[in-house]
Amino acid sequence: MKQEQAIIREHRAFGCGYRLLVFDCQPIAAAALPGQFVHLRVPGLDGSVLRRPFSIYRADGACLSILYKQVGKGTREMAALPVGQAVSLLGPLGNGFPMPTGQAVPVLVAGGYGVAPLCLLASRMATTGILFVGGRTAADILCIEDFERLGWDVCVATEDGSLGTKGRVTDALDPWLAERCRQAAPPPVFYCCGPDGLLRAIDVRAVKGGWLGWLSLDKHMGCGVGACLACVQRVRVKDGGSQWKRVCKEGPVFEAGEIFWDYGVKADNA
Amino acid sequence: MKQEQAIIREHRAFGCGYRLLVFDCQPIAAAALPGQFVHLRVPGLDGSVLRRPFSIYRADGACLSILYKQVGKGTREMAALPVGQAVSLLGPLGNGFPMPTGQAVPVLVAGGYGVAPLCLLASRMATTGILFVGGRTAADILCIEDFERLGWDVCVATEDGSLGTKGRVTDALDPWLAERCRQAAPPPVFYCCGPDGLLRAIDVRAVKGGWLGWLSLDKHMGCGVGACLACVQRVRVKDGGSQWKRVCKEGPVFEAGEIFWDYGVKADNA
Amino acid sequence: MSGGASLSVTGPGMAVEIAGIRMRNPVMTASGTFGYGPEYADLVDLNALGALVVKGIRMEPWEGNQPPRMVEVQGGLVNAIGLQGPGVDGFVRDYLPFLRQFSTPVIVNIWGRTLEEYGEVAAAFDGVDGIAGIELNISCPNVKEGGIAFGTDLQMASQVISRVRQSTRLPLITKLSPNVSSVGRFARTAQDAGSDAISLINTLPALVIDVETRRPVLSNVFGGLSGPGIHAFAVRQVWDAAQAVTIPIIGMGGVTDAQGAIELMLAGASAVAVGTASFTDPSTVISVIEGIQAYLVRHGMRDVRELTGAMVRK
Amino acid sequence: MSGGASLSVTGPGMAVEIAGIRMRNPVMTASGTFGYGPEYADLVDLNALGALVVKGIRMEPWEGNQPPRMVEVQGGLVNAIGLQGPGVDGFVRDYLPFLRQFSTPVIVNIWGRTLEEYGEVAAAFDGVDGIAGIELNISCPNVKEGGIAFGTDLQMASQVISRVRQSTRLPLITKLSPNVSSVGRFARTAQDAGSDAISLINTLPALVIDVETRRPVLSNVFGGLSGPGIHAFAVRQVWDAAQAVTIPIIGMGGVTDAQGAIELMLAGASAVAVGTASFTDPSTVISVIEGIQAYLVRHGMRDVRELTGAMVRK
Ligand SMILES: Cc1cc2nc3c(=O)[nH]c(=O)nc-3n(C[C@H](O)[C@H](O)[C@H](O)COP(=O)(O)OP(=O)(O)OC[C@H]3O[C@@H](n4cnc5c(N)ncnc54)[C@H](O)[C@@H]3O)c2cc1C
Ligand SMILES: Cc1cc2nc3c(=O)[nH]c(=O)nc-3n(C[C@H](O)[C@H](O)[C@H](O)COP(=O)(O)OP(=O)(O)OC[C@H]3O[C@@H](n4cnc5c(N)ncnc54)[C@H](O)[C@@H]3O)c2cc1C
Ligand SMILES: Cc1cc2nc3c(=O)[nH]c(=O)nc-3n(C[C@H](O)[C@H](O)[C@H](O)COP(=O)(O)O)c2cc1C
Ligand SMILES: Cc1cc2nc3c(=O)[nH]c(=O)nc-3n(C[C@H](O)[C@H](O)[C@H](O)COP(=O)(O)O)c2cc1C
Ligand code: FES
Ligand code: FES
Repeated sequence: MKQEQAIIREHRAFGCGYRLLVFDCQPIAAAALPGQFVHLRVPGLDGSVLRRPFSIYRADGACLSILYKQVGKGTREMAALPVGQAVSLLGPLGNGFPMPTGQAVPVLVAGGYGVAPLCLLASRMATTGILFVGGRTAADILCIEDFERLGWDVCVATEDGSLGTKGRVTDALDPWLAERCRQAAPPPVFYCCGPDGLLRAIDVRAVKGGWLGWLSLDKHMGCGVGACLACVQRVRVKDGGSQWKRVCKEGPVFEAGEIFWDYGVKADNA
Repeated sequence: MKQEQAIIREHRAFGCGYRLLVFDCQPIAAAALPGQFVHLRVPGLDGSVLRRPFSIYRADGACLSILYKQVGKGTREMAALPVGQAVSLLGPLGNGFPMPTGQAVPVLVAGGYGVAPLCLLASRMATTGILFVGGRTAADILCIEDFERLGWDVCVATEDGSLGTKGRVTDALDPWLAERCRQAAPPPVFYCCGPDGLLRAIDVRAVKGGWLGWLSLDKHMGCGVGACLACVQRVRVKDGGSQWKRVCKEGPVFEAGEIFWDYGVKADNA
Repeated sequence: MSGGASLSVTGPGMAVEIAGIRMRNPVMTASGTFGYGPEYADLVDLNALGALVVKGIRMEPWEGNQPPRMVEVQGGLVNAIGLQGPGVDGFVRDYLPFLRQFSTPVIVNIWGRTLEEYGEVAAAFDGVDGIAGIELNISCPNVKEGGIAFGTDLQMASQVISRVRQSTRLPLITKLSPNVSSVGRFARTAQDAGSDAISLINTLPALVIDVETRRPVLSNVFGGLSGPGIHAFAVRQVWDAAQAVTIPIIGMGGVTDAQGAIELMLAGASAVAVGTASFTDPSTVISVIEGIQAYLVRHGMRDVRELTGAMVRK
Repeated sequence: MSGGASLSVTGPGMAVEIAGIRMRNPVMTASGTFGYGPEYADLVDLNALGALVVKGIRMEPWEGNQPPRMVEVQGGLVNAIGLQGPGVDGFVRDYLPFLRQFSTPVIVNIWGRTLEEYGEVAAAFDGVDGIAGIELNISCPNVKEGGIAFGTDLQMASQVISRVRQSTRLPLITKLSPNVSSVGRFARTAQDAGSDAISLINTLPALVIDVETRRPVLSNVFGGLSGPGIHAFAVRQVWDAAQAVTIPIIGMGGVTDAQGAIELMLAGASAVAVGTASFTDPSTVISVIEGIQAYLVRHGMRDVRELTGAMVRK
């Protein structure tokens, strides 16, 4: 984990409302593993005390990239950053995705910017696999050329049917899984990053199928390094109990089956 | 007094460490009088609640200009504003300089950015006069071509003697005044804008000579419109007493002899 | 049918009544941040405001503190104006005729250096045409009692409120000091002593030192902290007060937009005031009004009063 | 001559002694914002710190609150971590061996839900190798007394401090609640009850409401406000406390740079702590140390202790 003044080398619209930020930041780029993130101090956001976490999208040589969407004041301010500007980054943070072992076929499932860490993951895998990616319309589908270039299968689902299967990602995934089961093909290992609803859907399928799965969580963060205990997620432990884990430190990647989604939710709300 | 979203039309270094900001802002430009100022909300300065006051340097047609120096976080942030950016301005604020009447010869005395309102003043006067302007070295002397173009005499003083008289502005002014007195020339009317030390020096000379003088004060401001009572200056009133006046509203221009410089200063500090 | 149609044309109800003062909407100006009315009249339509609360007034004209009186800090500002003002007569003579031109209720913020003076000021405004109510500022030190603030001592607070209550028939809003461990007890005391409403928060005690000179920046040494940095604290104070009283609450502290105003209302306020943000942007008070209205429409609410205390506890 | 030369080489003296704890400089970490030490060890040289204050610890492990536990606001953040922690044994087992590697004094921040528990925790740390002192957090509600905070009731504050004082020979720093009208009286009470030093300010009570859902953002409903927005209030509280006591004061609240730290010292603090700013920039604590040193050189001061209480009143 390092703190670096990274210089913006490239900054542009990326399509689908996302923007690409490329930094000159050898120390973090060299250490980055897929699934890890950087904690970024938005320059000029002087009324704000917190950094903003972003998944590492690419890390080649001295360059580190992220993909981000404007959702609030920090990302709005980021959009105005000029090339050449220095930006303070902490990283690489968190634990990345474990690589698949044995015969398991990597099945990547992405929603929104969740595709960013999965790009880095695919580029670092020795094998190829398949990506399932969903969105509202064709315009929401990000980065699929990255996967195709690596020789991955890509399966798209859009809610309006403008690209790929009409429906949700799981509407594309489920028939594919059923077919593989019929063929007794090697087991899938899931890598999922996206909104909680998607993570839960994959969690359920992995646990039910007895498959391995890795889920990358999105939690609001304070320090990003494990010090403040703001980002905790309840997880199950071996003995049947549960405990807090820090998403920034023990996460953001957790194993399927581990997450205690409804911990603390009162029965009448569940 | 208006509140406008002014668009930056031009923004560049001006020399002497100053920057020129030109706005498209017809409503304020049209109403502006020399000596008035605008209260500017620095875009992006979201940790700050106060606007920043700047004298109006030019107001031609739809264009309004200011000259500013980077001194703190607001002006530092301003330096990065791109052409096309909208900036909220309140203005024109305060009372400007009264025009000279009768035979009096306008004698403008400027220190630092104090030259900015005096430029507008000179450009609006029916007569010409003389400008005394001081600085540390030749590099600190701003805007003198503006005056020369208008046919004004310009008298420079620099502390290192690199331009004009070696010494302070008053070292150039005093012999000139003495010479006029000897010649029984028409009386001067002073217009002064600069640091308190300079204002006091001119104040003393005007009062002593029995001449009219107008001094533009620089006070930290809250509202800029007379509502908060942050910017008050003690002034003498006719009956021999004194009262507060709001620099933003009844000022920034005050008459020589009016200002109670040492009001409230304990004797042992004076 | 026609009722529904007319409702959708006129939009949700924005009117509120606080302490018997009828306001066209719940958004007021905070005392000391909007002058006496004329200062912002070029920029803000005074007839659009819920109410206009003027700068603090005592019996006689008052000089206030030496400058510097204000300093910007991260997330706000610290002021020590020291309650400069024209006194009751000066206000009535110089400002009230102007204010009477508008249909917006005018609330005078009053203070005194002694119990007696508080009573006198309140009495002096009683029955004056154009005054809709009194906001009683109890955050100033009592000179007779050696400087202990009325607002941080339950018994003194009760005394001063009772005294003012006896001196006027005007609606009485007591403005509480935030510098207490249990604002609820002071709110309750204000209600018991006869206040028709309470308002909070006033500025927090603060000190800013110029490290280069090692001197305090403000000539008064100390000042009061206001602005966005204290907003989350203000929301909490309003919530605490709302648990303790049945009279309406006017919430303020760091409101910069409709969202901040709505937070205060959800926490229990029936109206809100915009203070420091008027310096940042004089149109804040208007955008807060419009923003609340838009929020009500978006959430299908028919009346702004539905917001008061409507926070849903988990 | 050689003394003068060596002084100019080594620079001004930065060491301070607080409550008998010798620190190489007066800059500490604020409890709860720097974990237990290892979290920031990659980024910050722990041997450079004046002292390391760890997150609040009670007797047993404690789960803290449900998330969400933190929300950013203008000028700061509001947190309701709820004092999650490993308990005394967990801390001694999992973190103390790591911390013993460093020469920096480690101060444990302790709390309990009852008077008795406070005493137990203090006793449990007494004599443990690697603990330089105790910071007693009295801002938590007493469960037995129905939730009244120890820190806002003079008598309860006195009781809990005395109890802890009797339970340990370690240097005792009492961390005061800022949510009182006279922090000086609490400071004095802390001194009288046997504290060796006091620290302040803790977070201010706060509430943040999500206006879209009308629910509190934090699952605990309420939280504590920290960060730059409260700094000017913190400086004032330190000044008030310094008028009331002779024991040293550790000042904190919204320090982001050396200037903010020096302000707290000029107001009366003998040391300072960096909290929220470590989240913004983990190197803040280092730049504060360096900035203080540069300030001393620039002002021709020979020792950092000259800053304490050195505000010049006009
Ligand atoms: C491990 C991780 C990886 C992420 N990777 C990416 C990425 O690759 N691309 C991308 O566009 N976004 C990513 N996000 C989400 C990103 O952090 C938020 O969109 C961003 O913080 C919003 O900041 P803001 O100031 O624009 O929003 P505001 O709503 O103004 O922010 C207010 C506060 O809420 C926090 N916040 C708001 N939304 C989120 C969110 N979804 N997750 C976490 N914190 C949030 C902010 O950090 C800030 O503290 C990631 C989040 C996490 C936790
Ligand atoms: C009537 C008037 C006209 C002015 N005209 C000009 C001009 O034409 N060109 C120019 O460069 N400057 C001018 N100034 C000064 C200018 O307002 C300050 O330089 C500017 O506010 C500094 O802002 P900052 O954020 O960079 O400094 P900071 O020191 O970070 O500001 C902190 C606070 O102090 C205030 N402040 C700091 N210095 C001054 C100052 N000298 N005067 C008033 N407030 C100050 C700021 O407004 C802000 O509220 C004028 C001031 C006044 C009162
Ligand atoms: C410059 C200034 C002057 C003030 N004067 C008064 C006053 O005269 N009487 C009063 O009760 N409150 C006064 N206040 C307090 C405000 O009315 C308000 O309670 C406080 O500023 C918090 O709101 P804000 O954060 O929106 O500014 C003043 C505040 C400021 C900033
Ligand atoms: C996330 C967080 C956790 C905290 N935990 C504790 C704690 O366990 N014990 C304690 O005494 N203070 C705790 N505090 C308060 C800080 O130590 C400090 O007093 C306060 O944050 C003000 O300083 P700051 O503005 O520099 O953050 C915590 C503060 C924050 C922001
Ligand atoms: S963000 Fe601070 S512990 Fe995870
Ligand atoms: S700046 Fe507010 S009255 Fe002058």
